[in-house]
Amino acid sequence: MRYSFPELIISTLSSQLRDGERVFTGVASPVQMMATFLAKATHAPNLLYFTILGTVDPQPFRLPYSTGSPHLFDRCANAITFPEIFDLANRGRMDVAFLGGVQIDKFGSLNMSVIGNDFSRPKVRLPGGAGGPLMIRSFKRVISWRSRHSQRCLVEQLPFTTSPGWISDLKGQRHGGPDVLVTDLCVFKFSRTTKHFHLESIHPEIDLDTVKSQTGFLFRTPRRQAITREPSENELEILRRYIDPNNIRDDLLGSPKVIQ
Amino acid sequence: MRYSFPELIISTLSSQLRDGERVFTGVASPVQMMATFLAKATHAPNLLYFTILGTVDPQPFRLPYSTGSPHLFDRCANAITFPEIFDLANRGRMDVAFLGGVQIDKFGSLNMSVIGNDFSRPKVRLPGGAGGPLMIRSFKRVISWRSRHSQRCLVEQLPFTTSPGWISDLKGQRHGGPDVLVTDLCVFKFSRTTKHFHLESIHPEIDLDTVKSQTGFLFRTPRRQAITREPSENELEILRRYIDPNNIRDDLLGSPKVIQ
Amino acid sequence: MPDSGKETSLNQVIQQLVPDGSQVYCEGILANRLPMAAVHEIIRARRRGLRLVSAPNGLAIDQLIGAGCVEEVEFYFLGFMTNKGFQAMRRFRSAVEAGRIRAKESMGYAVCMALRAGAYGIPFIPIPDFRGSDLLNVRDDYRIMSSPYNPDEMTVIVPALQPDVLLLHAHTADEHGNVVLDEPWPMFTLTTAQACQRVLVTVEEVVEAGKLGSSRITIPHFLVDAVVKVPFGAAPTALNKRYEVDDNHIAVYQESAKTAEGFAQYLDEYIFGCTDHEAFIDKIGQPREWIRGS
Amino acid sequence: MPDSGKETSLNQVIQQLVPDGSQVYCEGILANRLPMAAVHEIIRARRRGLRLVSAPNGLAIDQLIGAGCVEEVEFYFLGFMTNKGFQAMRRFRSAVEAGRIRAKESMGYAVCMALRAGAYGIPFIPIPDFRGSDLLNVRDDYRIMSSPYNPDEMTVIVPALQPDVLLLHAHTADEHGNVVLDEPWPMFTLTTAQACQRVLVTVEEVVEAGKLGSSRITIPHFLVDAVVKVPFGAAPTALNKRYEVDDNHIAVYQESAKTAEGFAQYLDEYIFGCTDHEAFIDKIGQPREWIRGS
Repeated sequence: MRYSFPELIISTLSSQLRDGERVFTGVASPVQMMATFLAKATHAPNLLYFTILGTVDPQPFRLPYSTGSPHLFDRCANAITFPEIFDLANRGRMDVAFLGGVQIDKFGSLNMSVIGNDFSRPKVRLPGGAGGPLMIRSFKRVISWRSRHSQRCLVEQLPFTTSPGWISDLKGQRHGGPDVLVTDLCVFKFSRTTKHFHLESIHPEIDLDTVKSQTGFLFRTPRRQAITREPSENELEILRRYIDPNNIRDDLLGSPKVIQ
Repeated sequence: MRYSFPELIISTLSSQLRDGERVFTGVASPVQMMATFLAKATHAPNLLYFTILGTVDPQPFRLPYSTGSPHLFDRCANAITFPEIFDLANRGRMDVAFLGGVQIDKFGSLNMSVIGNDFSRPKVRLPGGAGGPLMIRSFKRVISWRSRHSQRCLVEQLPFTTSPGWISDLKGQRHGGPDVLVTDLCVFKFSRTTKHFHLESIHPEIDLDTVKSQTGFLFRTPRRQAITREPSENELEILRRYIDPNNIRDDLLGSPKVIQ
Repeated sequence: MPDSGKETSLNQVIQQLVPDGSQVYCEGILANRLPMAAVHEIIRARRRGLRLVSAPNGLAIDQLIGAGCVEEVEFYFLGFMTNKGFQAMRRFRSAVEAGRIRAKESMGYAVCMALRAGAYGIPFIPIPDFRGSDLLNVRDDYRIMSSPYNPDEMTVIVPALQPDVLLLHAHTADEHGNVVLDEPWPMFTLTTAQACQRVLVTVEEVVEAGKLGSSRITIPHFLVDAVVKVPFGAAPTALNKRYEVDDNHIAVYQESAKTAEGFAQYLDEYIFGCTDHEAFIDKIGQPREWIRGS
Repeated sequence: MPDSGKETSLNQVIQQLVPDGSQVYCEGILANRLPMAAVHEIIRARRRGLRLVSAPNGLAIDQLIGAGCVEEVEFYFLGFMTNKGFQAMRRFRSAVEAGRIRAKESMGYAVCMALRAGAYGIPFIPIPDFRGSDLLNVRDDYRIMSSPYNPDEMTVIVPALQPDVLLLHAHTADEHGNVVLDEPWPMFTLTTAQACQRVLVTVEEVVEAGKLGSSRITIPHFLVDAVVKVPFGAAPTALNKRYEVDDNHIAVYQESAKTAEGFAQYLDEYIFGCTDHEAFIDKIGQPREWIRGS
């Protein structure tokens, strides 16, 4: 079955979620929201979804562009407040956070703050790390999504660490960081034992050299290269018909390149 | 006009409250509740009344015996939670707390915990000081009411201080304690400058020697002894007709001795 | 926990969620919405070594102590008013005076703040200075610390409370376990539910999903471990808008509780003598319906 | 403040409650119920030296910064999504990159907990360890401290926030000043109202006392200093159940905000060029009515 690149990304993110997990999406995360809706509608019916507005298991009548849209209140199981999501995580009650970074380094640390050496007068002022610096370790798992995989984004070392990844130079500290990093080229997984990213799969029609040349850090590659699983017919049907009938996904994820 | 002893006590407590003040009554404080209702219905219409349930300005259809009765929700301006009353006081936003003590000493310290030397195995286990230890200093003013004025209750020094009064041996500490102590014999006021109670007024038909012999600490007396102000006709009418038509006050305050 | 598992028998739930030695937080205040059905069931299950954390809800605490279920109680006020006057908690008092239980007296705000800290998942919280109180001499877990931002501002540091289980009686739940406590401002009940590791709720009625109407949910389903329907589950205490306090039965209890023998008789007659709360209600009579007044 | 004084003109209220140099907390999140009418009035009043504390509500912050009202902003995320994609906050970015304002970056939970501490009247509050973040290197007011109860448990100590004034846009108020924010879980808004020293609320409508119906009051009257009726007071952002976000006008703003000159033109046309919010709404057109969907 034919599918588009946005459909592949949403399906890939969705497949990272497990049934029964409590999942949080933050600010400006509509792709992650669609992936969460897709997981809940397919393999993870008991997933519990928390948005940044505090709505739990929202079922909006129309899919909003914003994860902060008040339409996420339209129909929902119940609700809670923003700090209470952190509270839950602090008490070990939250599973998955989607956290993004404008830059990501080899330990999975995220930069959402500044580019440049002078924090008080940076070359580029980024939007800020929201709840990331704590969520990256208070949630059991973190999944990152990065469009535009490039050496500028995936770097050896960050100029500024907003949310620390799997660095291990602080004694007595809990660790945190992304377990999964999905980009527009591939899927990386982080090994908590080796403290390295390894390539889990490459998206269809992408080759390994492209991934290597676009990545600013070294990563391990398996002996036999896997291709990212394609969206199933059922996933595509649900995504197209029920979750995103107005095709917001193409607006959000750029050119709707069709993959055979 | 004839009035009863309970009416005198309620009127006396009421007269201590000022218009516009924010007043809190705690557990087991129905007399203080009636006094607060009376003040609001007479000289203090803009008084804001907070109960331990968190109801603000309740207007129960029938006067309950308990300051924790859910009938205080029946009609009220709005509500807040128990800890939020402390929060308000911490931020300097509460005026008057009524706080009681099974024993009270010359500095206005209150004992609601134990009688006897061994805290873990006391001679008498009292109910506990509720929020007193903090409220006694986080509220701007504290008013105490003690029935059965006696040397056992009003003592020179407490065996156990639950809520500290106007003691001053701790540096850098805010001070607190009752400004007013109303008993079934008299009204004491505490001077924050001299750090002593003085006799403000004696209730009608009580003499100074009785007060002295029943009080376990020394107090100052004025040159000309004042008599506690009698309830006004208006107060009696409002109390009898609107606040307490079923005469709960006599149940609570013992023998309804009539005073000429 | 699957939704369907949340509604079950009170006895089973107590067996599962309240093992011996549990730290139990008891909701309700004075003679208002105490979780009496759950308390009686704990007594019937002959639980031992419980550590109670209490709001000012003496009646529940007094019965659990009298029945020998308790080894420690953290409290700040135990007693209440009825139309018979002030009610002292006699089994509590007797057990403490005899040294049979540890009485950890605290201060109301300290307990509330410790629960807030527990709900937030932080290990401690500062509260304003209340030095001068001898409570600070008997609570060696409370520490004095100055503010890092102002050395002259002293605070009392209180450790977080995360009791093992919350006992709450509320009005309604839906079949998913969303709970509605029909009072105008029940938010602190949510905080206690967040602080406690398990949440056990008895309710007057359970409705279908989506049938809670316009009521705002007090505790969302994902915080609730068990819901059990127990009509009049707060009796002989009151429930807002549902039923009145039974001052007469409380007087019967208070008279019994004057002596260990009297209490034992009460226990035999009203708790062990009743198979469940329904039998208890049959015995004492249904509470008077709520009267909103004229 | 007497009840009758609570409803007055927005201009008067800004003059009284928001002097130059105030620390202002701005409610609203992303493009949802930002207090845009109050923000525009602050710009018209040419306030200077404001210190902003912000939720992730970039549009309000960006305009205040662009208009030169701001000397410092404490924030943790500024930007949002519309149907035109991610919206970066350009006047904010430009001002920080030029060193014109202090950008105190924080972490979402740290700000929330600082507000909780402010609401409780305690000077500081611990939050879980997030060492490893360089934010701790640029925030010298955040301190590392181990728990007094477990030396291995590290916490980050955050000072309380008690901003001078809260700006909030809500649905309804009654004539006493009780405020209803018609969202399913608005409790944190109450916490921020408690943390702030003054509370300024714009609302869609003001009703008589007793006419709030079954809505639960979000902020009780005794915490509210001023209520001003401003229909569409959140536009061009959305208000739950009332009106939709105006993505087109936001696109006009974002295009203008690319340059200082473009922003100055926007300011002249849409803010200084409108005497008040009613004129602004006349100019941009009423927001689309809320559509609950199929």
